[in-house]
Amino acid sequence: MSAALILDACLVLLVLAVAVWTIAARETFPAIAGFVSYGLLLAIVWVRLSSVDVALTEAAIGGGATGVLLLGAAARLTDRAGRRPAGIGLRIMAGALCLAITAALAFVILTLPDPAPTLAPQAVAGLPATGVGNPITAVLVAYRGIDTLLEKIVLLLAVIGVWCLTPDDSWGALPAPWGTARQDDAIVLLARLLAPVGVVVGVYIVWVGADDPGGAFQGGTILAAMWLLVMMAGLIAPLPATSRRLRRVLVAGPALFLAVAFAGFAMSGDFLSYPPAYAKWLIKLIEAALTLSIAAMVGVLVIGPAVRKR
Amino acid sequence: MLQAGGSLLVLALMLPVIGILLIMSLDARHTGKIALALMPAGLAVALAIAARVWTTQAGLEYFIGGWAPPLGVALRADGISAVMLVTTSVVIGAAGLFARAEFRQPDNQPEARAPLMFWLLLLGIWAGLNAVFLGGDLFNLYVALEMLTFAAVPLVCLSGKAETLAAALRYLLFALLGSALYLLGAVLLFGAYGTLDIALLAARIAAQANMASPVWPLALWVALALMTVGLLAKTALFPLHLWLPPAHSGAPAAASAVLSALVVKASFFLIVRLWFGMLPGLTPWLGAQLLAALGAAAILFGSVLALRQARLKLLVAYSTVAQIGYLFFVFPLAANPAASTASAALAWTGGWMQLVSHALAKAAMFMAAGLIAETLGHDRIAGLGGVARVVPITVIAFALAGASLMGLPPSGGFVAKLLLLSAAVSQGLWFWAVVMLLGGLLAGGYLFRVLSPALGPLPAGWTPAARIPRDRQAVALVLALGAVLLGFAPLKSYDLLQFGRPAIAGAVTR
Amino acid sequence: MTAEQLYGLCGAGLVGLGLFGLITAELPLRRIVAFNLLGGGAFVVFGVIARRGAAAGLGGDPVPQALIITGVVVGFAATALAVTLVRRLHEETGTTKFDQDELPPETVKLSDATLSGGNP
Amino acid sequence: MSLLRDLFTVLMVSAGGFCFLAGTAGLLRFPDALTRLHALTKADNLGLGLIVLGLIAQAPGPLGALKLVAVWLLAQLAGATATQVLARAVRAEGRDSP
Repeated sequence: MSAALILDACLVLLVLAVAVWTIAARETFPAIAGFVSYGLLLAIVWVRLSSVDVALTEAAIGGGATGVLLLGAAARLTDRAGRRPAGIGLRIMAGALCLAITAALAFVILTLPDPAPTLAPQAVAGLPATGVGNPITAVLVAYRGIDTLLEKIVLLLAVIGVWCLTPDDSWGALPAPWGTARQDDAIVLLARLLAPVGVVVGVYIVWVGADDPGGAFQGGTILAAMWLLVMMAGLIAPLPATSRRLRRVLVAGPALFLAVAFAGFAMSGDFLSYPPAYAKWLIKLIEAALTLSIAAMVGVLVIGPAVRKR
Repeated sequence: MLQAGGSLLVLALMLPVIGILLIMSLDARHTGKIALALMPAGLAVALAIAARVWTTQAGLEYFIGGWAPPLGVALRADGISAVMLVTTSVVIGAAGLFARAEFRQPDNQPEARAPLMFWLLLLGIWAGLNAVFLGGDLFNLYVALEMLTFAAVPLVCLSGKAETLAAALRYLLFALLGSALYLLGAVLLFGAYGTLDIALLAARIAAQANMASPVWPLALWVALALMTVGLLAKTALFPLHLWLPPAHSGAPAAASAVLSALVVKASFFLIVRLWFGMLPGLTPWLGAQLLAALGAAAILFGSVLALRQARLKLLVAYSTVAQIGYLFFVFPLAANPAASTASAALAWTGGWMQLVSHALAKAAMFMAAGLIAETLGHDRIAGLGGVARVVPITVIAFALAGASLMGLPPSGGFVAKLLLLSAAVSQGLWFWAVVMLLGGLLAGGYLFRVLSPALGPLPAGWTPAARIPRDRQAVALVLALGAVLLGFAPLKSYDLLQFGRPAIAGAVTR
Repeated sequence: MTAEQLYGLCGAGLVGLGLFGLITAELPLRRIVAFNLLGGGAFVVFGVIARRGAAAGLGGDPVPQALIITGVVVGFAATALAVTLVRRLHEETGTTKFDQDELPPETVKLSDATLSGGNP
Repeated sequence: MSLLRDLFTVLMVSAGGFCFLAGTAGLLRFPDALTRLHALTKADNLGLGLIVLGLIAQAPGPLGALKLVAVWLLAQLAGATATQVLARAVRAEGRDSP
């Protein structure tokens, strides 16, 4: 057993231990704290699996944005688990079922075909037609661009769904928790110092994403975090669901993507195809617009809807 | 197969998406108009696709961006996709007409929440459905399923009442569990076969099955089991139906119609794609019988619970639980290795007829139930007395839709059940036939419970809680008539369902 | 045992744990957390499959890697919707618990149902 | 030369790791919230600094080294603010003494 494998084994055990804690902890808050560290540990797992792009996403979303969402909810909910958890019979049955599924999965994973099938050579071979150097970006925006386009619609529907949960009498009101947050000069200072740096980092991650790890989603999430930070500091007000400006930013990325996709019919014969001469620039343009929309979407999803006036 | 007809597929997928983007960026007073304007366009595209499938007698296929699978994503339309696309645009269009007055933005007032959300989510459901019916790639289909979930769940709690919020949350948790299991299965298939494209997977699985060595790879069966269970949770097949009745009965009537008529069918459609399309001729017989057994349990259990409901909308929702059960007879009857090709084809046609006629009938029924509840101000079955005198068209629509659900001749439901029944009898699977007959009787029972008081006298001193405009009643009536008239469709037209159909049962070399 | 197999087993274990939590947890918020664990496990399995497909000078097959990114994003959107729903439910009712197996309250007895056809 | 550089990195990173360990021990063992925060931040800032210092020796170029320093600075900033906010919250809730 090599040293690297021992380290891998330690990491796996740690991840599993944190996962057990997250499920088993009695109180919700520590369980969610466990989940945040689970997200960060997974980011390391992704680096070990040679997926730096995924690691960036996982750190930004799994540990970051999802963690903020869950912690925010846990802080507000007053529910406690009952004295007696789910019935012992149910737990035993669920446990047996889950154990069986894990065992089946483990067996399948250990007996996957060797050599493994791979699309890597084809993905690399297609790169010149797209003009980008990062094959993951090529998959996301070119080969399987339709997934990315529909995924943006999924995000948009999630935003709509979250807004839909506004009580009728509060439609058009500001989302509460960020609007009324107590001003704290430490946070104000952090926002003033960090936000400009964060914006630069976010844009940088999108820019290099064409050729190196990074991309619209990772960069967009950082921008969203900066937006949330300056709102938390009270430096700018949040935008209500009725804000036309906000809606246009939300729609800009998907709309441009769709427009370029349809233009593909005229320019190079197929929906979502790029003429090779402009491919790189078109893709950068789409990524830039998507970044803005993603930042707005993630921000809105984390802030949540306006709550009932009291 | 050509790229040429493919632009139609792209259009079918993108029309609702364009609608969402337009509504989000334009002023609120255009909301309903944009959505309603897109609906005839969508119907035209769906009909054009069906016409192409009909004339070419084969499926349409389009490689997005010109990237062929396994690297790219394919859209495909065969006979059943075409039928589902047309059904979808009819039901969505009817729901739009039905909801037009209810979800109108108030004039000269600030934008209201519910109308804006309703139209956006309705278009979201439409986009998700079309993506499911056209998708040729397992991961693309995962995204499509999520579109459907994210649009359907907020519709359930559009009113914001506490009980609908709980129903929506339960629905969401079931749906998320379903998607996670589905995704896990897709991941395993990619690991084993190196592609997510259903047609390529079918070819590779078949090639492997013809080899001597490991014929039944575990990866395939684990993946199939995970995906099927996940999709069953979304289809609400017994015993995973718990979320359906509160969710479908709590939504606004137009939304319930779409949820019950179409959304649960999308995941059923995917199960068929997997069991027949991905495993041509390899459909596991025991698994197919198990699915049918669950379907039979759903019919009996759902019908009995429908019989016991005190509220009309819940009764209609439990009837959906029961009617979904019939669909699952397709698996043993169309994949029976012992059956003749003709018998298998009968069962196949019967299953899809059941799906389409139930879609029309159930949409009509939920609309009628919604209108009855509006007139009376409640939907307690005990208090339905004489409602037929107030909204006769609505009650006629309810009765016609009910006739199709029961399987009374000459309705579409009758033809569907007859085809399934005769396939079951000819294949010697008579116990499924008995369940079907029993289900029809029980359906008669629960519909009688509604219609009998509705046709009775009005209580003295009764005043309506709301006036119901004729055009809304007409929408329900037209849908119900559609379900009935489906029974008159010329036999030749059923061939559409067979075009591009994967080789099943009789064609298997065994 | 190779590193890929090790992480593959890790993914399988996470799936089981997440599923267990999703089925047995009492509070909806905990179920949402469990759903995220489950999703994480599924993505790790996918990541292992990507890693096994390393070729053409890449550390892994870029197609599954890109799909994982899409999947993580969709999972986040699902979490956001679910959390908002839980918060609104809590705001309206003061609790987020709902009985999983409870049937809708107003049901009538079968014997009454068949008799109550007439107007009461 | 390369050996010397590697040795430096190993020493620095190990020392940094030790600081983290000490900080965590403080987090677990100290009696109340404020002292725990104190232990954690002191040890972690130093620990991260040492690790970054050790890694700078391995950085591919001046730009890489600069990025590492930026990471350290950002972590300092975030850590300092978080501690400040936490400490205020503790005081506001009146839990600053055991």
